[in-house]
Amino acid sequence: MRTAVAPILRACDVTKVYGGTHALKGVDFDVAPGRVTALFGENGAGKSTLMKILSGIEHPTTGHVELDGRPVALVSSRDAADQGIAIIHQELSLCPNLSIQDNLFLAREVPGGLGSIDRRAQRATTRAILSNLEEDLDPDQLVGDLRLGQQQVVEIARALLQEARVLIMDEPTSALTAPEVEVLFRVIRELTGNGVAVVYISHHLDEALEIADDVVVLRDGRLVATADAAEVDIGWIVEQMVGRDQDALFPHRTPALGEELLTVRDLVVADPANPDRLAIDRLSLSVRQGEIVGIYGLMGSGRTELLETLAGRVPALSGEILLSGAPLEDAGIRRRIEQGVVLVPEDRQRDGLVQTMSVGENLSLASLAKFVRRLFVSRDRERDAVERMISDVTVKTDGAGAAIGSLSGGNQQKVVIGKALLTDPRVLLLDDPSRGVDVGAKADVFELMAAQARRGLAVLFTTSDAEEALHIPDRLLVLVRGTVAGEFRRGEINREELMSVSDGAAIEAAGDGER
Amino acid sequence: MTSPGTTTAPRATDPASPEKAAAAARRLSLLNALFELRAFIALAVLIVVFGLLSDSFLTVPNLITMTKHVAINAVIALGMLLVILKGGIDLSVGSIVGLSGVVAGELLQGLNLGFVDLIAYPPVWGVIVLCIAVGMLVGLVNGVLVTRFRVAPFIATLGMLYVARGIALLISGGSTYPNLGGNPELGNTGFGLLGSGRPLGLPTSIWIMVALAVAVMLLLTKSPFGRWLYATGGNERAAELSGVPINRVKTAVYVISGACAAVAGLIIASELTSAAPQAGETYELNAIAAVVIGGAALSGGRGTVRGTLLGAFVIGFLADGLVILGVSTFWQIVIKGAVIILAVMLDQGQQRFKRRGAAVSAAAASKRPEPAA
Amino acid sequence: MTSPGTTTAPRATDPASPEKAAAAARRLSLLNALFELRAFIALAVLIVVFGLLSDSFLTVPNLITMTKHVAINAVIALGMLLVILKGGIDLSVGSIVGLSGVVAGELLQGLNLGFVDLIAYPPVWGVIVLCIAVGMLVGLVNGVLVTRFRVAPFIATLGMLYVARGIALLISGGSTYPNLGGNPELGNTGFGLLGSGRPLGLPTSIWIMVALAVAVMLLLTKSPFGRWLYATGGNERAAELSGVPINRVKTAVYVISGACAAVAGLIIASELTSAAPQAGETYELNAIAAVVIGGAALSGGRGTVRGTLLGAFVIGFLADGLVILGVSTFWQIVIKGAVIILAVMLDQGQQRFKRRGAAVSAAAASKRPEPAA
Amino acid sequence: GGAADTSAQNSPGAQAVSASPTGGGQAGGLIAIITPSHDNPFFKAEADASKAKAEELGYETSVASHDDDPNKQSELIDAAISRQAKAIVLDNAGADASIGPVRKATEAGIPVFLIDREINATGVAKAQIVSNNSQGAQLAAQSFVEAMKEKGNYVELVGKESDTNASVRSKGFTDVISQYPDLKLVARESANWDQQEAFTKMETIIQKNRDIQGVIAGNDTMALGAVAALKAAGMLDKVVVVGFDGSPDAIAAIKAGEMHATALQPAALAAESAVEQADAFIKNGSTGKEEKQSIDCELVTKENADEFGVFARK
Ligand SMILES: Nc1ncnc2c1ncn2[C@@H]1O[C@H](COP(=O)(O)OP(=O)(O)OP(=O)(O)O)[C@@H](O)[C@H]1O
Ligand SMILES: Nc1ncnc2c1ncn2[C@@H]1O[C@H](COP(=O)(O)OP(=O)(O)OP(=O)(O)O)[C@@H](O)[C@H]1O
Ligand SMILES: [Mg+2]
Ligand SMILES: [Mg+2]
Repeated sequence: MRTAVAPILRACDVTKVYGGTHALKGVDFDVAPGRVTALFGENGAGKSTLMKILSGIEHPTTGHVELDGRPVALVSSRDAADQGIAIIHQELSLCPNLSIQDNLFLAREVPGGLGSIDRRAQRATTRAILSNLEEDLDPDQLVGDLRLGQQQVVEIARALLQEARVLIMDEPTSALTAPEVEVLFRVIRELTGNGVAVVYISHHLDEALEIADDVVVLRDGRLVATADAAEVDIGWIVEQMVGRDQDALFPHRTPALGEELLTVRDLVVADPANPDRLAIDRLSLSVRQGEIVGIYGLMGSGRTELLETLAGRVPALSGEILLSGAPLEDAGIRRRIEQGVVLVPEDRQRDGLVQTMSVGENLSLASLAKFVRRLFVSRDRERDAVERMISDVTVKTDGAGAAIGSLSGGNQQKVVIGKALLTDPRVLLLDDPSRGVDVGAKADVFELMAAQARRGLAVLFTTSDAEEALHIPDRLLVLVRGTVAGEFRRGEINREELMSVSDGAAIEAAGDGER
Repeated sequence: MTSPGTTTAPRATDPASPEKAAAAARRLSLLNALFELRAFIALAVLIVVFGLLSDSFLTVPNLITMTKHVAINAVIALGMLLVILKGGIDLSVGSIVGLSGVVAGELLQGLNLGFVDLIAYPPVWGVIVLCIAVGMLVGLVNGVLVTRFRVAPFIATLGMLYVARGIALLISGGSTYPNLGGNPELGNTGFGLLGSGRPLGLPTSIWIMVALAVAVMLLLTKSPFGRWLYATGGNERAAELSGVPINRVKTAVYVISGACAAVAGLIIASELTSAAPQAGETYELNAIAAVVIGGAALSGGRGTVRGTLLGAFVIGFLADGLVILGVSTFWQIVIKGAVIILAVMLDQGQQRFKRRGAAVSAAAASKRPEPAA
Repeated sequence: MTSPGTTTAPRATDPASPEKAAAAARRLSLLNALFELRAFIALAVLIVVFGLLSDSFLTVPNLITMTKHVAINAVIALGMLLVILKGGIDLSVGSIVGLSGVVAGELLQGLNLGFVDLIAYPPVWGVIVLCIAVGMLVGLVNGVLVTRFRVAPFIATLGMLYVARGIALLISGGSTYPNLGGNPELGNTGFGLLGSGRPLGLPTSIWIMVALAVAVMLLLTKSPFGRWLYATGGNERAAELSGVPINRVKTAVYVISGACAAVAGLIIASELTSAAPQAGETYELNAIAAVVIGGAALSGGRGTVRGTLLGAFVIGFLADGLVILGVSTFWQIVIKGAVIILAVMLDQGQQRFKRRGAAVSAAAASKRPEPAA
Repeated sequence: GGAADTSAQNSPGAQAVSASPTGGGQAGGLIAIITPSHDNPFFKAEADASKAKAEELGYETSVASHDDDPNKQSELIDAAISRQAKAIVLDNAGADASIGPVRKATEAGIPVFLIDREINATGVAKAQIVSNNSQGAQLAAQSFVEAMKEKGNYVELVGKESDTNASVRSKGFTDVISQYPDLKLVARESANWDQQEAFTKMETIIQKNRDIQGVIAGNDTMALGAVAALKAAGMLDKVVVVGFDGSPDAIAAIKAGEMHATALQPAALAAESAVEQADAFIKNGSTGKEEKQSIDCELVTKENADEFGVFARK
């Protein structure tokens, strides 16, 4: 049951339609002062859309928004901001070519006479806010030089700067280390203490539930449940989100291990983003046929670099990579794919999909060579293979011809995996395959991985989710600053131990300012 | 991190109103079909208008003549299309036109083999091959600059625009090569046919355009290379991670573009049976305009051969038509600029309209109540 | 999309070898400093080479003259810089140069007020204001096409390149306006001063360049507009969400660019005390080259006034130097192209070198043994 | 205004070409007039003169410019052919590059009458009425030499190097000047017929060597560019500037004492006689003149400047 407090901000019977998509269908949503309202829902449930409407970025197709009980027309994000509604966007929205302070004060510059900017004042304020967030960064540093996590902190700082009455946080922690999350929660409590209303969205259900006062669940555009955070648990939330309970997520399986397929010895890789440090430092590991190996680590621990090196995108400085005993030469991605090593990248939009191409064309992109007959791609062979893959990986789509943008996050992820599988790999690398994918799609993805393992593939995947790390892999490697900090079989450790292994590292990392 | 889009238009429109949805779908696809034809429309309008204003416009000989003029720009534009599909741009084609002509001229004059003092007269086919090779070479330099040295295409090809033009002027000493007819006892005649020949009653250049168009169309729609190209233009990183040899693809398009420009240069030289070093100045702009009017996106990944050809015809027929009407040269310039802008605005309008149309129809559908899932 | 961005001061973070890393850091930051100055270097090289080859190159009067020539391109380039910072491009500036000159010519000849049949002779300042207004108008059209109608900048300004040029030719009927000196009893003299005047011993055009440079620099570094512009070029969506009026920013840069081009046109007309409609052809290319040589990224968000000025000087001094050395016109063209490419390659080289150097030092560091974590 | 415009003005009237304003005589069909870009007053004068003459003789006209692009020229000639023009008056885009197109027209039964620039072939065009460039150049050079008192340093500004007339005139200048050992060439630069470029190049040359007593330019546009530069350097009164073409602007400059002389090409005259010969040929199959006809240029100096109008004696 909700509190008696009168809501500051409310969405009344809001409907939002994009092209053919109904993002929201008649949603009533209240935001109470001094409380944290956690919003749950699968991908595409409409969380961000609802927030965009409350913060003036989008306008409801029907229905309206009330501020302090009076209907308001929020014409733009700026308009909303001026009325005391601040938002932290799900996708980072900073200017990499500007300094931290410029980003914080963008379009809110402190006038300094003669139409100039009062840099001193801005710098001071920036310092204050950052130190409150316990990030000591130079206000004049370029945002582009910050690592993802730090960028997200800047994003948060910018929202705090507005001293809003309503603060909306759409996945503010997707790139934060555990300690950074703790800091954020402290700040949030201070805010609510001062009567600020906070809306909090995260796919890390446990985390969200920890900070929440009220819980609201969306399911494909409808508001399906509201409750007091104290009265509910994760299981209940998941049920409301998908109507299936969480354990179904993790298929129980007994691996049939074959010979050792992938072997890595003393791998050293420079960090492509800032080369004066190592992303991977003398790392060794091995994966056997039919085995699923998981890599858990904090943001920036080098998981992506590791997988990208194995996939042939990033060259190794030293060390060797062997496939069933035979060393792989540094001949690039194409060759690796031919040899049977393929990567499902971390960021679908950026590295996985070609938005200008259809579902089918995306699926067959990596294995066109197979369909070539006399110089040309044989449409029939391609269609058959693609249709089969679509059903194998259970992509929900109108068919191979559909535009890739028309798929939900989960289904897009399945397409990327399908593309990899069409190359008949022997080693399947997946970088955070469940990132930003909803509970339902997650289950399918893990089932896919298990199926491939059964077929005798070696599966190596990364994750930022402790639950996954503990349940999915047969063997779990904990990565800390580019080296293996610990190796465990399934069930060997529990959540707390896992945290301590990586958090310990994280605190160090936070200490040295870079990691 | 998260993906937009969960459902396509047809699926999204809720079960409650299938017929409405279907109707909407039909309306839209109709609009599409109509708009996809916009280059057609533009062309049709031109033809009708000019046809009415001048009785000498719609005569068969005149149409053939105009098509022959279109051919040159079309040939260059087909190469440009590939570069633009990749998300690049090639400003050097105009200079390559001049250079290839000059090389042809130089070779047909006979090249002096210093050491033994006699002059070699390569056969015409040899000349043609060499000229195209020169064009490809310039293209290769463009490609290498863009891929290996990461120079922005605009700058790399801008630089080569000057370099290639300068070389053409240096080789020719600034003067024009006269009568490239060649002469019988040297066995290097027949170059003129390229321009003046009329197999099956149509000028050679038209046949070349057609052949090239077919080739490029096959390349784009049927071959793996075509798919790689669209992928590279659509999302380079994703293409790379799928094992597409993006550097080779990128280099290839510049080489092909160079070759096409060289062919255009040969056609011109052969039509005039003489080669001037300043030939082809600013042709790059016409080629780019044709490709863009044809509906391609400068950002890459979007564009077709059909569209490009139509674009070339629009520009060519416009130019010739205005001359036939005797419109002042100054007005011709203004009108050309206006048409380029309008054609592209039409494109944008189309995209916009589609979106709005869709939203509206879907909204209508969403109005009616439905049972909670 | 948040790109990794160019790493500035390298952060040594490999605990294995702090001192080694620190060393690397020093080495790199030195290289940086050196490379950031690359435009400087290019210029220095030019000056030294020409200085050695010709004794008349490094004389004060010659330096002044060359700077005067640079001024015209620099003025255009400063406007172009803003457009490029936004991630756009303006191909119409060359035509605006011609148009503004023609308008000046027309006005100084006196404009015939049809209704009352007498001819009005606006004062010189009025003429100047009107010409700049015309330039801004063309810029406004560019801006509206890009923002309202979503036409790609390349196409919109390409179209206006033709339209503006055509209009200039129509107004002037193609002929040149002679002696813009004006005449005393009409009180419209003094136009020539713009070009021939020498306040404090330096040509007016140089002062104009300096003033404009300072103004633009202040605009970019000190004013909110500057922040907005960089933000729009760096990440348009982010800027928009932060409440930056991106459409107004975008439109503004085209208007300013148009104004700068118009000023350049006035300077030229005043230097020659005559205005030709074809003035300024292909000037856009020189301006773009200057901006890019100055280290700006065509993708937007990166570029400085200092760099742009240096770029303009490199191009201008190169051209004049080659004339002084009596290098053949043809070679001048080749060399110009080569220099453009080289200057930009140097830029890329810098970025690459930094990365490799770093990786190497990191690798070196990693070799030394260390207890596993 | 301009020839081109007049035809534009009545093009709304669904009229392909402008009919004879006089209406005198039977409408004798179409005469196509093709010249380089009208943004040079010289070619505009040609176009205007021949257009006027043709319409006076009762022909329809179509005026177009090939902007010195041989390919565009050939396209314009194609257009004329497909419109069955009675004759073509052409100021061509290159002595060699134009042979093909002219032959094409002739073979299509359309007589071509060349003005201003000749082509490197005879028997193709019906007439080549060319102002005698080398004679004009020598005329100009001669008066240049006299004005220079046969000694001193001078600069030559050459036209677009890929243009025949540029070299012909340059040669004409040298033939004369080289006979006077005391005249020293300190710089020869191409300014591509362009005023701004001539201005810049001249300024730079002055920096290299202020000791200059004369400038001789391949056309008036460049000469005027040089004048502007010299004026800016305060050297104009000591430097003799001679140009070529006899453009109104140049004549004005001569009257103002800024230029010494120019060789006037009677463009209008050539254009008109080209049309007359075309008329003759159309009516009775021959021009009655031999193909190559050269019209001598006239020297314009302060003394006789008042006698000249737009590329013609008044
Ligand atoms: N936006 C960024 N800007 C600069 N450097 C970055 C950025 N993102 C990652 N890095 C660098 O890449 C290295 C690896 O980071 P990365 O995020 O790939 O690690 P990870 O373990 O894959 O974390 P995740 O997979 O969760 O992103 C880090 O050392 C970091 O310095
Ligand atoms: N700009 C857009 N154009 C078209 N459809 C959109 C757009 N933005 C969102 N949608 C659709 O609206 C629905 C809701 O999207 P939204 O981003 O709100 O979901 P979400 O709950 O935020 O998902 P996630 O948890 O992955 O962030 C999805 O089906 C999505 O595809
Ligand atoms: Mg969301
Ligand atoms: Mg990663």
